[in-house]
Amino acid sequence: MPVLEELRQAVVDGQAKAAVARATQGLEEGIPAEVLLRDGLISAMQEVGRLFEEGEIFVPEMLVSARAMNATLVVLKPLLATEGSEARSEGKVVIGTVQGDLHEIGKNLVAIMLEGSGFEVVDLGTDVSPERFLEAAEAGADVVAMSALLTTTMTNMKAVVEALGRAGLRDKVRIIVGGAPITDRFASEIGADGYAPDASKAVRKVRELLAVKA
Amino acid sequence: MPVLEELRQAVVDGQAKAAVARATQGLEEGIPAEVLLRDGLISAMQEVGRLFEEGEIFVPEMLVSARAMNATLVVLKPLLATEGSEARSEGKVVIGTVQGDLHEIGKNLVAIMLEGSGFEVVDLGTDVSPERFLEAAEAGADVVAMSALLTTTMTNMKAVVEALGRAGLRDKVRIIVGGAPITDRFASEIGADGYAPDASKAVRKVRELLAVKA
Amino acid sequence: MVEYTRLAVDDLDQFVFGRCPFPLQVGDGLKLGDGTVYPELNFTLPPMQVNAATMDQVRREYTQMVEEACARAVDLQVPGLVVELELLPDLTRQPQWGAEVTAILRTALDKYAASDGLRSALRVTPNDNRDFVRPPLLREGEEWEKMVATFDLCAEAGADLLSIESTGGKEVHDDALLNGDLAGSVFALGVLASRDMAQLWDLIVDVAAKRQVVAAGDSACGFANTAMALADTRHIPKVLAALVRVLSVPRSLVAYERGAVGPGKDCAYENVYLKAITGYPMALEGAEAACAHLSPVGNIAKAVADLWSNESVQNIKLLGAMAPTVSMEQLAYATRLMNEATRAGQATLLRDLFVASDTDKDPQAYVLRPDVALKLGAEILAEPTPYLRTRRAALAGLGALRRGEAEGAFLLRRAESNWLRRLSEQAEQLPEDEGHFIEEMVARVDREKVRLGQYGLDA
Amino acid sequence: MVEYTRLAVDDLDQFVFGRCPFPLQVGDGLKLGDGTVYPELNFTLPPMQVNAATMDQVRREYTQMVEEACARAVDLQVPGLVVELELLPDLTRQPQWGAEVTAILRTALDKYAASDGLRSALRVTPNDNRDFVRPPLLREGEEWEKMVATFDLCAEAGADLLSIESTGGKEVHDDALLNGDLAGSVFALGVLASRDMAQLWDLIVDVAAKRQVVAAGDSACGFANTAMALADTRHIPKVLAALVRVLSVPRSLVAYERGAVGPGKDCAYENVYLKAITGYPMALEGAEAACAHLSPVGNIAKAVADLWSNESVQNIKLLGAMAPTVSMEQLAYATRLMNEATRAGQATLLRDLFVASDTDKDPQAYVLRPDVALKLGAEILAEPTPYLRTRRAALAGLGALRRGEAEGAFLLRRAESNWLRRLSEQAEQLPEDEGHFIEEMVARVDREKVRLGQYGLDA
Ligand SMILES: [Zn+2]
Ligand SMILES: [Zn+2]
Ligand SMILES: [Zn+2]
Repeated sequence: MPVLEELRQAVVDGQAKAAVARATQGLEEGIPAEVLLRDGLISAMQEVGRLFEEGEIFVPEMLVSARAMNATLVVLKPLLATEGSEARSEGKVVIGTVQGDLHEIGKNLVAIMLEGSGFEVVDLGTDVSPERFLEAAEAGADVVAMSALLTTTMTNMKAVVEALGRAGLRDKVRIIVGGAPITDRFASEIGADGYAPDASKAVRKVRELLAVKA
Repeated sequence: MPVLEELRQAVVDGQAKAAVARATQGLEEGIPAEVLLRDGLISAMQEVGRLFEEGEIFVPEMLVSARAMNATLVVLKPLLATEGSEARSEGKVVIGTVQGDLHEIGKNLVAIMLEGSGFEVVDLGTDVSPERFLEAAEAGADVVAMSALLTTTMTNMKAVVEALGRAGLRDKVRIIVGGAPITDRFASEIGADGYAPDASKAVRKVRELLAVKA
Repeated sequence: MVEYTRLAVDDLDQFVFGRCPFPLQVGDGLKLGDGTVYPELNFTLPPMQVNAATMDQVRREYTQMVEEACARAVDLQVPGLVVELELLPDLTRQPQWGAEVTAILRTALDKYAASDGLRSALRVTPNDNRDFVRPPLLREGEEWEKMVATFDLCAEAGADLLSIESTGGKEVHDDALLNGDLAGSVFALGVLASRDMAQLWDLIVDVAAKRQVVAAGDSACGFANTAMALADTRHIPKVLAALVRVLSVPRSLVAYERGAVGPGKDCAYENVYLKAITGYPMALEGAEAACAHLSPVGNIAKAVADLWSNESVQNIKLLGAMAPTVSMEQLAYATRLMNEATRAGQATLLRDLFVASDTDKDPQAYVLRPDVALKLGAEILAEPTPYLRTRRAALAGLGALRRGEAEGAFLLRRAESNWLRRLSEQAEQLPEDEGHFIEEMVARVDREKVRLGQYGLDA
Repeated sequence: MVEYTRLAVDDLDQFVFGRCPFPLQVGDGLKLGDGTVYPELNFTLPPMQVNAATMDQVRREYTQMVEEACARAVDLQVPGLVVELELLPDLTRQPQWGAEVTAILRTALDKYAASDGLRSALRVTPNDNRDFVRPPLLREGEEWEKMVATFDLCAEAGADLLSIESTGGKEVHDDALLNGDLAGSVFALGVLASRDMAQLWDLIVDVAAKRQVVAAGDSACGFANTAMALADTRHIPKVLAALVRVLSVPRSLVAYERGAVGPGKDCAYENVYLKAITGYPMALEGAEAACAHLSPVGNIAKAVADLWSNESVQNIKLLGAMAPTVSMEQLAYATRLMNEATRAGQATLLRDLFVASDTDKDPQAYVLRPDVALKLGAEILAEPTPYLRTRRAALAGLGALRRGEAEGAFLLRRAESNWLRRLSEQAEQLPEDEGHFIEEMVARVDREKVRLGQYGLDA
């Protein structure tokens, strides 16, 4: 098996040590870092995503693969052209649960899935005020993602949309929302760009929104 | 039993012939028509309303009583001072199901209960356009009452509220809405004054709204 | 015309959910009445307008509803599923829109059949728009033509079953209900509605034959469920509502006489009787349809159901999922229990628990008792015509209610007892001669509300 | 401290809905676990803010919800009713608001008791707001103080039962779940949560004693129901979620060790075990709670329920009624059926139908099987401490799941089977020595997420 394929398989299997070893070996064999990144790591994470979609693996396996990828990236990063390094990110997503809401596991899942799919994620945590969302968006974001699990906190999403509008950022970032009481219709009503009912669909939605934007 | 009490009982029992006979007798005995109206007919219909509220009788009995009252009114009306005759009406209600909606039995019930409670009712029927509601309100109404049974017709209520507004009638009439998909919240959203979940509560609500207005 | 002169099921032990004498193969290999109760899911739009400008949103809503519900049905491993599309007035008035929504559901059901082996059938129920004209025009005019076109186009677009909740006669029945007028009710159901249904169902059966789909059945919803709703709010007596249920049997039977073969419509609680009479599988609804209407028969309606329905729910979000998906799950569990009882050989025992749990609390539950339905059903069939059957339904139904009250099978408030007596007195006045009865009634109906000519009564 | 060393119910024939060894008289004369299953209704606000400006609307919403639901309960002649008020975070943070809403419900329940003889009890469940501070502060700070005040004020304002869904340890458990980390899960439940609950429940039991109300019970909702939700969307394996349910038993038992007497909280499916262990009546939820969350245990959860709940539903309009009233009706019918079975001497037969209908479709249903719960419950009690019991729950629970799979009691997809094996390997690594285990875990937990000192582990 060529080293590239071994690297890819090591990441799919979540073998961080093996992945780092194969990447190092690949570099020694003269394979460019960009190729190891693209055909080794990124390709592996796509396979992981596919396996998850098909029910062959679960989030724990995705996390192990993501850790293997990250460990390998530490080795590759210094050798990647800046450009190549940036190409690694599909976009930057600021994420958090809205003010008053502590229900974070759905939000965490979305963050995990986005990272696994190559997005840079800034996780603001729970009970995030509109001001903190705004600050993070001002520091640079393509997407702001918010979740709420309560009927009494979902209304706080609107304040974030409005704050982004007042700051003149509304054209620059896409806004996506989710959580038990949230619907498509509610998303449109508050002026968000999209809604996703679960973590996998959130990733698809973010991709879709950024494609539209681009 | 004095004739007044007999008249009252005849109306409660829905005995139209007996009621007319007792009213005629009362007039012969020199009882003023206004008294026969107030202590005979109106008092009887109040008792009918009470019996209904307590589950002792049903709508069919109310209708029979209402018919006995109406038959008696034919006798009394020519003898009533104009003022007294008008005092007979608690207010004028224009009622109908909104455009696109054929579900009328709830609306009919409200009309029956309002009439039984002394209101003048103009029943526009079913599938009533905003224009027809407006026309009827322009001809003089204290209350416009609308019903809708479908999620796809309830939105037509707003058009009526707006039409009344454009015609400058919004301050003059109270608007009340009802029907399976309707809520208090929806009533406020479209700018109606009140909502009632059933026919008895509709009468109470109309009373309440007119008291506020007065 | 099919003549029903004796019960297809007359043995109480054979009268149970999931099983009927004439199982019916429908849609994608579902065999109804062959031992399994399937969920029948119905859903409708959230508050919104339906017009050319909103049709895109309408399509999205239906797509979401059917997709999410099917996904949940697969998760819960339902043995099969019937989806019902009750077309809104606007989707019946524009037959191509109704057909389009039908096609959306068809596509989704086919997709889940292919991907997950979900077996299913699609029932389409156009709205009876004929009473948009007042008094209703039953066999002419634009509303009629559009409705006819809707049946045909929807059958072409992928419906497996055709149904309707026809309203002929309702224009007279509404007033009869509010007046507690038994003769008016009998006239509306036993004469007007029965005459209208004969013609209407000839047409539906023709369309079904042409398109090779199933002519399923009708519902006396506008009559008997209106009565149930009025009784629930204490506007009319429960005993009247219970009686109207029995009165509706001969009327709804007409669909089968003209060639319908089931499954009868969910909201037709008279299906308990129609199953015994026709032997065809029937849909029913109860506790899991509380989203659409409250009722006093939430458990007992399960007793002989072959499809178990949620009646209808808007596409709005509950905390657990969109409301149609919540209904899907509830129906899945309700039918699971019934099917488990069948598997364990305990179906009639579970049926009897369903029955006993409701029957002592309301006369409307009492008339749905399987034993009561078998008895009254046989009495009804002993008469030859819809009118005479409806008259018999009144006499026998009131007899059963009086016996039930006397035996303490249910308790009645005093006001209810009074009405049971008054209705019995009214029933005694119903003439045996249909001609005389029609003459009497024609003389007193409000001609501003009904066109008797449409029923062949004026000419 | 109450020591539970053997099952209060060890005979499968005695382990059934509506009946428990220690019936509990609560509220207005309701005797729980004495032969009747009662509905427990919960409801919450529609989409809206809660603040000083909206409190009037909040009051109107709760008034409407309780009034309409009680009216329907009377119509349907329920034998009794428990209403649960799960306080929203904002209504816990302002204890006087929580008390005000409690008083609104109290007044309505008293009114219906007086006017219609509706027997009822009111459960109030403050929100565990302690993790608004990150890492959570468990025994100090404003959130803690407000929460304590809420218990007291609500008990004073008319609560009959006090509950909570406490979250101590969840800050570690969430990550454990997503990583499929059994040791992390055992540490969170068997060490952290159990330690937190011991202190928290001492306090709740004190408040209850002072106010003469009932300290009811806790729920591992944030642990095991989170796992169920993640499994439902296929984010984690179902076998893991099934196992976490069993792991949560020793943790939730702590409430009873400290003096709680039931009825346990509706969403605690571990109540199946806790009923066997404590002999107290328990609330459960399933099909009729689909409005709040979908689940694979809709029927089986009824098997040993003493209260049957809808979990929660917003005050929004469905076609039939406001959603809480719809839930009221559905619970009324569900409990009617169970009570009818009891009356007919068929309770265990109906229980077995509930069980059989779900148990072969999901390992999460399998671990709720009454016979499985009795067996595993006994094994858990054989150990002396929460940690050792949780470890035993892991070993015995996985053993039961492996046997179940081997016997074909349920089918697992390959990915699930793999996880069953992997979890079994992880379980073998759990040390018998609690000190060693804590040492190991303390070394590897993320100190940015948890304050170990709050659990007495750092000092
Ligand atoms: Zn219907
Ligand atoms: Zn919970
Ligand atoms: Zn709960």
